[in-house]
Amino acid sequence: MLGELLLMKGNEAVAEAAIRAGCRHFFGYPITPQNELPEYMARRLPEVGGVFVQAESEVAAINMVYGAAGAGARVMTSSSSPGISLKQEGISYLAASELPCLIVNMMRGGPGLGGIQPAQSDYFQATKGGGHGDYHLIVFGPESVQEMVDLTPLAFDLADRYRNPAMILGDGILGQMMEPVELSEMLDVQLPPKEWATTGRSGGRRHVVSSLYLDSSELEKLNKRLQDKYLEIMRTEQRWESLDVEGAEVVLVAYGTTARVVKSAMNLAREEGIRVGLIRPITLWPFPTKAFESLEDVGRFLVVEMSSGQMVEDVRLVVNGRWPVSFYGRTGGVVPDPKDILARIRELARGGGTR
Amino acid sequence: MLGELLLMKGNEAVAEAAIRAGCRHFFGYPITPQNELPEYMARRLPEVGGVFVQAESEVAAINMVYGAAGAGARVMTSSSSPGISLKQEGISYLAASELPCLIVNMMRGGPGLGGIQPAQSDYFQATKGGGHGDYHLIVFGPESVQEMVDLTPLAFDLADRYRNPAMILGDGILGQMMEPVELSEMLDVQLPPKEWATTGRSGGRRHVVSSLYLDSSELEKLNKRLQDKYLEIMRTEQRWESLDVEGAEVVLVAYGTTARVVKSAMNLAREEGIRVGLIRPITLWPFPTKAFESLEDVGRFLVVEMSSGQMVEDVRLVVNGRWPVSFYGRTGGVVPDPKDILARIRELARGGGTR
Amino acid sequence: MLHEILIAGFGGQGVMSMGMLLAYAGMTEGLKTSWMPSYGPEMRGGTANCSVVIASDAIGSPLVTEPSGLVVMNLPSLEKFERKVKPGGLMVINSSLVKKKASRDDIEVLYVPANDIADELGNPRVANMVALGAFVAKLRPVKLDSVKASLKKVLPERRHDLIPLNERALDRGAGLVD
Amino acid sequence: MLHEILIAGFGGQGVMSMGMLLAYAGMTEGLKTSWMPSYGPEMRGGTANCSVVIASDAIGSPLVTEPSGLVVMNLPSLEKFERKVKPGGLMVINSSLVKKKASRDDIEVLYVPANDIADELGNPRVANMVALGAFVAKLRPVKLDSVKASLKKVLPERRHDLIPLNERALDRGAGLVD
Amino acid sequence: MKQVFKRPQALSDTVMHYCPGCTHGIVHRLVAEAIDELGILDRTIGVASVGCSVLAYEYFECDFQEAAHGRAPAVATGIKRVLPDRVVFTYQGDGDLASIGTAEIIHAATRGEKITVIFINNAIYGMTGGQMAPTTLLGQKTTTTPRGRLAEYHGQPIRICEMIKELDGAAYVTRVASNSPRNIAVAKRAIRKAFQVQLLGLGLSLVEVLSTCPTNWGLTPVESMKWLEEKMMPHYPLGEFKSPGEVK
Amino acid sequence: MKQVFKRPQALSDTVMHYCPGCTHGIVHRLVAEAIDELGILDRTIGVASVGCSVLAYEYFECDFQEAAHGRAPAVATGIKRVLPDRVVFTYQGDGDLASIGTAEIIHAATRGEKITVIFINNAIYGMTGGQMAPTTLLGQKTTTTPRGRLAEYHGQPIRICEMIKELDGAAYVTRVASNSPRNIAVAKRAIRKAFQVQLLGLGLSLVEVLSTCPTNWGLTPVESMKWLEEKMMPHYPLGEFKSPGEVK
Amino acid sequence: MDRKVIFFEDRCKGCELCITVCPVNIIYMAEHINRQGYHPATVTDQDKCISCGLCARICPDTVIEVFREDRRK
Amino acid sequence: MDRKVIFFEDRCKGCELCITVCPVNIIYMAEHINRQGYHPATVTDQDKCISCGLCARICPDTVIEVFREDRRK
Ligand SMILES: Cc1ncc(C[n+]2csc(CCOP(=O)(O)OP(=O)(O)O)c2C)c(N)n1
Ligand SMILES: Cc1ncc(C[n+]2csc(CCOP(=O)(O)OP(=O)(O)O)c2C)c(N)n1
Ligand code: SF4
Ligand code: SF4
Ligand code: SF4
Ligand code: SF4
Ligand code: SF4
Ligand code: SF4
Ligand SMILES: [Mg+2]
Ligand SMILES: [Mg+2]
Repeated sequence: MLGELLLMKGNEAVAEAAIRAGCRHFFGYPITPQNELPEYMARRLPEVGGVFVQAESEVAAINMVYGAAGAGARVMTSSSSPGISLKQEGISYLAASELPCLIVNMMRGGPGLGGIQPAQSDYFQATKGGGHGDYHLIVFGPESVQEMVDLTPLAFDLADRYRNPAMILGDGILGQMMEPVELSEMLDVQLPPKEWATTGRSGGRRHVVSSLYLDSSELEKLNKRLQDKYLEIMRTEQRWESLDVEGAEVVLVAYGTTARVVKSAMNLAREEGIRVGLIRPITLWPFPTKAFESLEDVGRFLVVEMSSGQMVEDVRLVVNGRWPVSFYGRTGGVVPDPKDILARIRELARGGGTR
Repeated sequence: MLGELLLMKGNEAVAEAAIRAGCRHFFGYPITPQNELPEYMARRLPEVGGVFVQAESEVAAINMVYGAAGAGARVMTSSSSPGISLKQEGISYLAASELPCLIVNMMRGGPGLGGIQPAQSDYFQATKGGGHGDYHLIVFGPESVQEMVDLTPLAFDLADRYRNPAMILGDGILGQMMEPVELSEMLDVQLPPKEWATTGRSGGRRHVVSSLYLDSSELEKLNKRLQDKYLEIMRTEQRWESLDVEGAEVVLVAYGTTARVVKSAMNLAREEGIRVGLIRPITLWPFPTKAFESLEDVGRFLVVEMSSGQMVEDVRLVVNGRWPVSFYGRTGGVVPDPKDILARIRELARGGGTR
Repeated sequence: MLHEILIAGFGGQGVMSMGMLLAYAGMTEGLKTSWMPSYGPEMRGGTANCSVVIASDAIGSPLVTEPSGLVVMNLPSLEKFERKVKPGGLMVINSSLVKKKASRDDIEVLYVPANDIADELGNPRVANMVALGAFVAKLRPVKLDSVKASLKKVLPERRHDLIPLNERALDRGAGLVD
Repeated sequence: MLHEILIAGFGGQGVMSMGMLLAYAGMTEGLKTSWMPSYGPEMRGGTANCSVVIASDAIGSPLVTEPSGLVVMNLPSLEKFERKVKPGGLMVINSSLVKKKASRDDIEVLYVPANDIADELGNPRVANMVALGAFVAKLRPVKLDSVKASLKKVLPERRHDLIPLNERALDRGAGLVD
Repeated sequence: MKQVFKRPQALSDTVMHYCPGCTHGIVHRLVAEAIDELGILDRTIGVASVGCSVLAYEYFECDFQEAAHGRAPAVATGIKRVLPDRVVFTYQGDGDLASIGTAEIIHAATRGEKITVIFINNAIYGMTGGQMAPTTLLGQKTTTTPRGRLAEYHGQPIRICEMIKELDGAAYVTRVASNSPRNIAVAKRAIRKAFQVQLLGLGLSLVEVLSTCPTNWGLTPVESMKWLEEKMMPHYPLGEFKSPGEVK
Repeated sequence: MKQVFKRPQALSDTVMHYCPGCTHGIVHRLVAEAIDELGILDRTIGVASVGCSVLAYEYFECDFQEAAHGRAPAVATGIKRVLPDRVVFTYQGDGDLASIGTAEIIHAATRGEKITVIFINNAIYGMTGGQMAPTTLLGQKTTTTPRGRLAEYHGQPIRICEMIKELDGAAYVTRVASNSPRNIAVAKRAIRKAFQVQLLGLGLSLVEVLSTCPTNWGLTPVESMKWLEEKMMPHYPLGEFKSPGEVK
Repeated sequence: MDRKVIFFEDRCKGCELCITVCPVNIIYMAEHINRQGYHPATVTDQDKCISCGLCARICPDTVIEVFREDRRK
Repeated sequence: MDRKVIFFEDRCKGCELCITVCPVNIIYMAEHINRQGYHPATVTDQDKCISCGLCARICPDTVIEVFREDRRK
């Protein structure tokens, strides 16, 4: 298969990529704009000896994922914004019990029932923890169907390596669009041994999956272990794309679908002679602070999101006052227009010196 | 009643304060450490013509609150961390439909099932939006039973004024402890007229409560309206306590239970001749940025939380690199010890100049 | 090179596969290409449309709001999208169903009696191919042959017997363009 | 002035109301005061305890981890909390149930045969008041009279007939302290 | 000339967004007729659910709240407990009521909430494009049962009335169909009766209406009515499962 | 001397944290005995729920997962769908199963998940300190029904077996009690049978065990057993509600 | 003579359900297309109509109103 | 003679359930307190025990083991 280009919908491409990465169990509940993902799984999984279960709700689905992950399976679920909100308790449990799995959120406009068009307003929820307690998911923000496909096996692998749930944070456009995509071959995935899994006293030892620690000092120990792990992930797993950053008058920061539009805007800006750069986070958590830390000669930052301003806080945190940071966002399913972004770039390039 | 001191449990005091502020409807589900709150309501509400419903789950409870708030009632619910996670979808709906209500979270140690001892690790969830979409609750972080009681009517009033859900973010200690408390008299609360409420075509006009906007530009309009409201709240409703901040070598930042402990530590530090100050946010959202903005002569900041570090991000955001910001946290139900905080203060006072 | 194409019509008119054929053809020609449907319940009983972008460089948003090429298969689509076409762009109108004329004079307009020609060909369902043939022949975002070659990838297996007919329809459409 | 008091025992021994009486008495004397129970299922079948802080200034954490005054009503509580008492602090031991002696010599220890005295008074349930009387008489965080006055606030209505008995128990305890 | 059939006043005159032949429209009208006949328009509050009928609030003239997916009975509980003298009804699909909202309907019934539930069973998720519902029939193909629903793999279709009738707080439980003028007339009486049960404060009333989804069934509206009768009715027998003596 | 009664091997020898006389301990032992007798210790995975039995995983010798409140049947579904040849059971209280977890148990039964559910009905929330459960009896005082449960205000106690038996995927549904040696012996057979039903792949098996909570009922253990018999049994009749022919 | 059955044809979605229930078979789908893009149902043989109302009862889009000659006149 | 019924008394929580079911009424609560702080159940009249096992069956804390004389001997 390798090498052949296919024209696939994002939702279906992720599903196929997951299957090729060895995922054989999917638990989900329908919601637009990600329905093609479970539907693809419903068709394909039985063909490869896997199991698809349409759960009675998102709450049930995430807890099925918990059970399956605890039993050692490579397992995933997917949903979109309101459905992901319902999963927050379960996600906190998965993180606390250190169970690997993949959660896909094809974001749509919120809050509330909102709409079904693309948005990026669940960034806080995904990266800061929408559930209770101190925990983190490993969150990816792909910008294309191809990247989504490439990140899927990586997400599973990192989830296993760190025993931590991973999330792909897409949106309605990434889920619904078709693009040429190259899939890896069906991997004969040898999952890493999961000695901790509850498979029925394997090796004669019994195993327990739990996140209950009635003793505060025990619970603090769990939290320390988790925080150490998160530090390690922050050190090791940051991923991003940097384009023409040094010397840029305006450095744009954007992820996912928005990054594509920003790239169009940058082309327009370059035509006008404005020096623009881009930092495109690929991992949203860990946020790619390294992309910012060694910067010297930049003018200012412009963060663009399909939200009222969420990732911009992480940019401000890492920039820490060294340069001005501006924000431009559209909400509710409206995709920013490159020309509008260009207008912001122009203003900033005019207004701002190198500092 | 006014003027009489009572010794009351935090959970019960909030309940009584809510009733005196005109709350007549409570929907909740048991969870430690806040059970005395619904139990008090179960006893008291029928006596004052109100209604207590033990819902089948936290999900049902928050949606009952939605219905009751939409029908114009002054209504509340309470829970603790895992239960609050389950409410996230409903909270996003309440915010999107601009329904006033009060949500109490007596936080306990997480993530997952965790433990039942006090914690502050749901700060992100409460202030950044644990649910999907761009929204904010008005979040209060009281430090004592008395303050919790005083903030309860305010929370209801602001919720009504801004048509926005409000939250009291307490913890196991604030819920379980008894302290002397002075309650206001039973108010004959005249709720502000709620013309938008669905009470059966009142005034001959029909009313609809909904957060569905299939058209992106309509949904963007809702988001703009919400953001404008949030800006207004940020401008008008910041509340905090500042103590000896100007000239301090170390300015502590802490809220809730932790702030009490920090005050003990500050007494110890003063005895050693260290100049210490405190900024204690009372509103967590809007975060009291004004408390920081005009500062001149301070050395550095030390944020103390019962978490792995959440509010510290808001401090870093407002400080924006002007001064160093350090963090000290305990997790899992462990309450920081004043002596350990003192040790941090000493280190920082020794290490840091005025900048 | 950058073609931003919008194809719009009623639900059953086959506008989605018109777009997919273009995208597929672009891909086989080594171009960057994307296809994006309108989605969700608002489609119910209303108009359906899809965006196709074919470009030599990386594609920004796959959502086309100001098309350089527009195909309208029914009247509501004309009313909704005509004013959005880029000046100098192309609009193909299915004149069998759309009796109204274009009101813009800063764009190129091609009237294609797609349903009539499809009826002539013996199957009203290939009206979309007639319109697509004309559109491709005029705008040349991809080669007509690439579109034909894409038929067997885009049409479901059970429709493959109709490929010759579809090819004829594409040709008839293309034939309208001198 | 700062008293950090811990009172610990079995579930049914009335340790919670001992603490509440202290807190209430402190309040009536115009002092800052707080009461905090151990809570949750870990209490089940185990020990229960409560923290009381009585102070002239604002109270930091209401949780007492290093008490200046400790009352232990049973053996497990002695084993768990003795070592946490501040040097120079006071520990009252219910010597009716706790046969072990204290092992610290840097604190003051008072042995009170609380259950025996309660039995003498005709009701084993007032052992807690005997111990509390002794504790208050020795440490003097509040006046014994304030404690007595608090009885009717802290005891549930249906127990108010027992107030005289409770007062006698408090006095008997206090009487043990010269 | 005397008008023997006219648009009920409780129905707005907006053209509904439902697909051609979708019976959601019929049931909307029946609910509106019942509201008209009982004269309760000014004191009725509807609760729309998430499903194709999410926009129901556009089609009725009474007050409405739009509830989160599955939570309409909880929302209705909130309203009714605040306004006990108003009439509150929910309008829910089979995904909404029988899947994600299972706990909410069962506990509203257990509590005996004095609300009326109109339950549209069309054996599929209409709005999201035709996935399996808990009520999907064995063998029925949907986008998530591409080979047809299998008892062994997906379980068997759930019968809501049969289950809800076991709950003491449910006062009136009935199943009707929307497939013929005769059945529609029966459905109409059932809906009115359900409101009457609420007005008398007898407990929760639930009317399950067997309905069609021509679009996702892949059938014409006319074929759909036949399919409803031939396939659905055998598994979902019509009739009153529970009825209080007080209301005829 | 021949040993006629000994601690089952599937039970760990940790002293359980339950209150004196709490029947959770009895039921734990019965489950362990069934596991021993069927020889399935090495391939059994238990799912503990949130309630007093949250620490059940400390008391059994088999693998265990601790599920979120109410979600044990979903967790069990996840495990069983991954490991279809293992034996999976949940152990849930009445708050867990009959309140917050209503949707999960009903849909596990609807799907016919091949799992076994041990359902402890003690008519109260034990762990959180005695609040009303959906199974709390009319008139029963709890911390959230301080004047006793009222049908009009709180609804009537829910009968789970009667409801679950209506679901086609439920293969074995029975109610037993833990209040006397005789009933305990019946309970033991029911639990073993429930596992056998699972081993034969017949569908979901559920054993409801009427149990006590002396602490929150405010009764001695001995009084509690009497209360169970006199108050609970009339509302919750014992017996098999559904049983497959295959297993005796 | 007045019309006994009125079709508000712009509301019609052409589902044809009314046709299947008319006992006298007088409803048919018009050739033209209405505002929504459907062939609307229609009746021209008004006098054959027996005012039974079945068409209106089954119509999902409240397209139809039915009248009956007032007997008392 | 060997004991027919053994109480592992440190496990006992003194609930007294066993007492209520013993058909020969030989179980009683000991005076002393066990490690957990309860008066444990106990039997001294071992010979009266009929090895019926009822006490063990109802004991929630698996305190009790029961033996029977081997008939075959
Ligand atoms: C929490 C949540 N999950 C999922 C969805 C997506 N969703 C919208 S409608 C629907 C099901 C609709 O089916 P049904 O209730 O049967 O109504 P119908 O459309 O068939 O009338 C779903 C799953 C949602 N909006 N919110
Ligand atoms: C999401 C969530 N809500 C609430 C709780 C609090 N909680 C713990 S156990 C329990 C109920 C226990 O009652 P039951 O299931 O009947 O078990 P029992 O203790 O009676 O054996 C509740 C409400 C929780 N842990 N998580
Ligand atoms: S999708 Fe189905 S249920 Fe929804 S409106 Fe269309 S026909 Fe009706
Ligand atoms: S609280 Fe009740 S259910 Fe829980 S262990 Fe004690 S007696 Fe058993
Ligand atoms: S009223 Fe009856 S007879 Fe007249 S058109 Fe309608 S169905 Fe036919
Ligand atoms: S039933 Fe109504 S919508 Fe359908 S064709 Fe007849 S008039 Fe038109
Ligand atoms: S085995 Fe039977 S006879 Fe012996 S002590 Fe136990 S209950 Fe009594
Ligand atoms: S039943 Fe068991 S725990 Fe209870 S008293 Fe008897 S031996 Fe002790
Ligand atoms: Mg449906
Ligand atoms: Mg219980």
